[in-house]
Amino acid sequence: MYNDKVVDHFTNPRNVGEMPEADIIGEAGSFKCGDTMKIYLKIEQDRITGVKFQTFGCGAAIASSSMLTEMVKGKTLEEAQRVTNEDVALELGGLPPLKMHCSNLAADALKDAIAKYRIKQSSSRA
Amino acid sequence: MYNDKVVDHFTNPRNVGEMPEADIIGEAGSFKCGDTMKIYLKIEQDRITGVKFQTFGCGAAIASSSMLTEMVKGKTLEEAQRVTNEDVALELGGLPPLKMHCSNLAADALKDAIAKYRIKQSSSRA
Amino acid sequence: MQKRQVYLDHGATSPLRKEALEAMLPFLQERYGNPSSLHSPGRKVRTAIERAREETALALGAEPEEIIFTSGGTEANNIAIRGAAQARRGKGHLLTSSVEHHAVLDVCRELAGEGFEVTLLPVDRYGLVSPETVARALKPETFLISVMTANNEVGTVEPVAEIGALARERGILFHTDAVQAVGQLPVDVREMKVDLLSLSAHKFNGPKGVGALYVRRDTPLTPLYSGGGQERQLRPGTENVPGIIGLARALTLAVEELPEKSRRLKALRDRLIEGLLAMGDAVLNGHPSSRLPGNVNVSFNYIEGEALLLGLDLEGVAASSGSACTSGSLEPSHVLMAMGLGLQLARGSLRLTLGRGNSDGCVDYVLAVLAPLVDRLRKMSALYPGKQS
Amino acid sequence: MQKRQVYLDHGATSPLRKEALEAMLPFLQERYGNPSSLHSPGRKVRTAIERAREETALALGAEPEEIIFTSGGTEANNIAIRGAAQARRGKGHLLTSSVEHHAVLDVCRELAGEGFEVTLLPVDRYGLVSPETVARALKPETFLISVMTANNEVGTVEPVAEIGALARERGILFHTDAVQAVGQLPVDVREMKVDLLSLSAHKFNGPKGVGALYVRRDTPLTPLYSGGGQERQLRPGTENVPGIIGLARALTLAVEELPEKSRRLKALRDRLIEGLLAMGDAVLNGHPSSRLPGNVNVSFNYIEGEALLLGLDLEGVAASSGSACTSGSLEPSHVLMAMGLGLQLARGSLRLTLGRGNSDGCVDYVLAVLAPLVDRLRKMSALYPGKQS
Ligand SMILES: Cc1ncc(COP(=O)(O)O)c(C=O)c1O
Ligand SMILES: Cc1ncc(COP(=O)(O)O)c(C=O)c1O
Repeated sequence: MYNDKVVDHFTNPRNVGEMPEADIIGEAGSFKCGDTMKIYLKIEQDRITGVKFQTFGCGAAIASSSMLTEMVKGKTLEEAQRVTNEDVALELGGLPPLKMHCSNLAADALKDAIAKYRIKQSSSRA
Repeated sequence: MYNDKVVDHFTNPRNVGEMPEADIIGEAGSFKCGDTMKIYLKIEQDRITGVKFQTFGCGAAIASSSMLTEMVKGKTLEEAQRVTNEDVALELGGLPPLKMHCSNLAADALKDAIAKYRIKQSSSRA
Repeated sequence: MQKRQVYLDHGATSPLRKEALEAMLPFLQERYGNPSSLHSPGRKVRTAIERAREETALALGAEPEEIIFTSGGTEANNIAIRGAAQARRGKGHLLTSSVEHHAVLDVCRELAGEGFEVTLLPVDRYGLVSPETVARALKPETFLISVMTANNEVGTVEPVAEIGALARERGILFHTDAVQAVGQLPVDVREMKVDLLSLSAHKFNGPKGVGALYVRRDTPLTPLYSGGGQERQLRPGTENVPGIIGLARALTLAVEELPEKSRRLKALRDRLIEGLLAMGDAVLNGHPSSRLPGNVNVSFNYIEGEALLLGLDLEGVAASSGSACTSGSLEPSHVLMAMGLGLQLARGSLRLTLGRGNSDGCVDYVLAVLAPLVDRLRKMSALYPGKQS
Repeated sequence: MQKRQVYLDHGATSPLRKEALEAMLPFLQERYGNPSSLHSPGRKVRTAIERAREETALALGAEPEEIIFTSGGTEANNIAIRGAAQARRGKGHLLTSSVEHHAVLDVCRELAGEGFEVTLLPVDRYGLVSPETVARALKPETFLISVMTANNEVGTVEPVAEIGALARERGILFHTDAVQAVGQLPVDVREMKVDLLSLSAHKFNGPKGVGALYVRRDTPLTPLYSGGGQERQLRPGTENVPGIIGLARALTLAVEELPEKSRRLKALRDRLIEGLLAMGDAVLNGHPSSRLPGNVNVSFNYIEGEALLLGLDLEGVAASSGSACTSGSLEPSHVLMAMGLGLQLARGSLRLTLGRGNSDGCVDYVLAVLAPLVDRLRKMSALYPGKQS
């Protein structure tokens, strides 16, 4: 079902856990299937310097979460925002067609975090 | 499908063949399935002293023909006439249900022969 | 701890037992005649099939003429329900439970689309259909009740004999999908008062691709397929000869061994349930006592079932889940939802189904690998509030 | 002459070949997972099934997604014809030949009863359906043509590619029952321009109880059974895994060996036909050249077929007949009657179908035992006018 890379990210997910010192926390949930993800970002000068996640979801959701955190670490917010769920799936070496929707979760949570961060920034600047 | 006795009467039918010296020839045919039998009787003082048959038909038809000829040999016409297709089937140790109709042929041909013989007798007496 | 291969998915399918394979082998080799052929190689095979039919009937308390062999449980259910519906002149009302297998539920749904009235009976939190609910749902035009003998997901054993009695009293046909029950529970068609009963060989250590339908004498049933006259025209086509022979052998042995097997599985089951619930924040799904001897179904809060399943698979344990993600659909198990489980618990269900090959060692192993897995998945769960203390 | 066992009924069923059994055995033993299960024992079986699907597709010139596995030829025919009819909104017109197998003819007859218009195409004395007759029978509301690739009784090979071309041109679905053809003739779904093609494994030395239906991409087809989503929902139910593996293996080998086998069988066939006709008062049924390599069908005047069959059986020869009495019905073969044979000749037909295991010795043996049998049965026949000289 899942390739070795997906299984590896499921079994040994990178950047898993809470991050009390996070600058912002993004969330995403699939209303339909109930998957839920939290992403914690540490941001310095518009660059992601720290990232952690927590996910309730299937193997594909967990592996996608893990892979996304790896992909965006060190990226600017601009760059990170351009990461799509297809990119994540591709980087994982592919997901079963029926599981592609599970990879939305991670990209959505990240976008949520960045959006919240921008609002927070603009309100603190204002 | 057929028991050993049926198979024996099919493989080594008794009294098979024509009988040029027959006193009477009976015939029966199944209009529906096309089976046909001829029975040749030699009759002395209302008693069957000789019998032969020819049959076009399946294994059950052939075996029934053979068995019937054995059963009626030496019988009076009165007695012979009472032989039914069930008697023949019974004497053969049974026939498959779907094949019971095939045993009609022999009893019918015999009845035809006896009827013809009686007509011939009464007309020659008259 | 050494990695093992532990198969705990007997509810999905079970290994073909040696005795059944041995009985099948001659029919996969020299005894290849077509049972419809008149010649002796054919007739010998016909005899073997009719003997298998007698064995099957005997194991169920039926008469041989009441057994028709099918290509599995799905086909048996389709022939039973659609066949009974089509044998009616005009439409009518049928009722079934909301926890049936798709092979029953979907047929009923399609019949509804074709103009039949269909009542989906609710179940209680254990998945039980109550005979009173059945009785209340009946209408003058009810012609068929279909309630499964035991549920495939949560193992709940339904009160089929009571439902059968009330159907029989009223002259309503009663079908039961006994695919999960046969080989795990005593199944007697007379005691259950059923008119139609489905079974599938691969669930009781028989071969895949063969099943049977019990059709009580004089039950009106319209065949769904046309062709040769095989299986009293209810299931035409050249018979799956080795399959039928294997089914009968496996069934006969399963019934013989039932009391002993049932006792053994129940002990394993109860120990497994206890161990799972001890992990905390877990609930047992299905009835605590009116339950298949081999069925364990537990929901772990904060964890998604497919993730559990995958984690177990990596440790060599074969299991199953009512998680939506295991089926590729978005909805989790209709059975768990019908029982009133919340979405999250329904998604966190894990089904472990025990069978012939399982031992105490299997239970120990699963519990040992599952505990850290649950812990790990909980810790990474976005929903986990942290260890309650 | 020593008594032998000679199987000459490969048209009814054929022995499972060793290679197919060997391919099946792991799936009858350790590889028992359910292909729908997510765990690795299940996934491994899924992979094997999908490989079998690819092999099957390759052997027919199809794509893997175009193959669905069934429980045999009868089911494939039913799904194809009834499925296509039910996928239509409203009724319409379909046509089929008068020499089809019952699994096609009876479905069409039932559809006729349900309001579809059905044309039964006549055949010539050889059992051939002419493309012109098909063309003439078409109507604006014709949606389906079903004509078999080769006839099971008389072996006549129909001009399916021509019929396919004319159907394709007009956008009419074309189904062919290729149950007898696959493994004896080259079968390529693209060349034949078919939308639906049925086959059954036990006719080409595969296992009984498994078949396949080729469904051309985008062919509208309503499933007849509901349940799990297996086989693209067209044939739900746990797969007959060993059967599918055996089918693919047997098919692949049959296609590989086809040219050589065909040449060999044709030589045996022609020698057998010659020997039979030499017995006098006998006619060949079916087309003299457009004929299955393994099919011999001869009618002996003045003799009933079942009697021949029984006589041969007692000598160890397994054969078949179009006689009414072999089927327990009163009517002889609808195929022979449609070809215009008289009742008597139709009842005197003998079918000998050659296959892998047959050799020159078999032909010699049959001819040797048949000559005295024919002689004996003729002599006792009430219809025999005596030896013509
Ligand atoms: C309760 C129940 N009914 C029907 C079926 C279908 O049986 P099969 O897959 O053999 O067609 C199953 C098994 O999948 C089942 O558990
Ligand atoms: C032409 C033809 N179609 C269909 C069938 C039915 O196949 P099966 O018996 O495998 O269902 C047969 C064989 O009996 C056949 O010869």
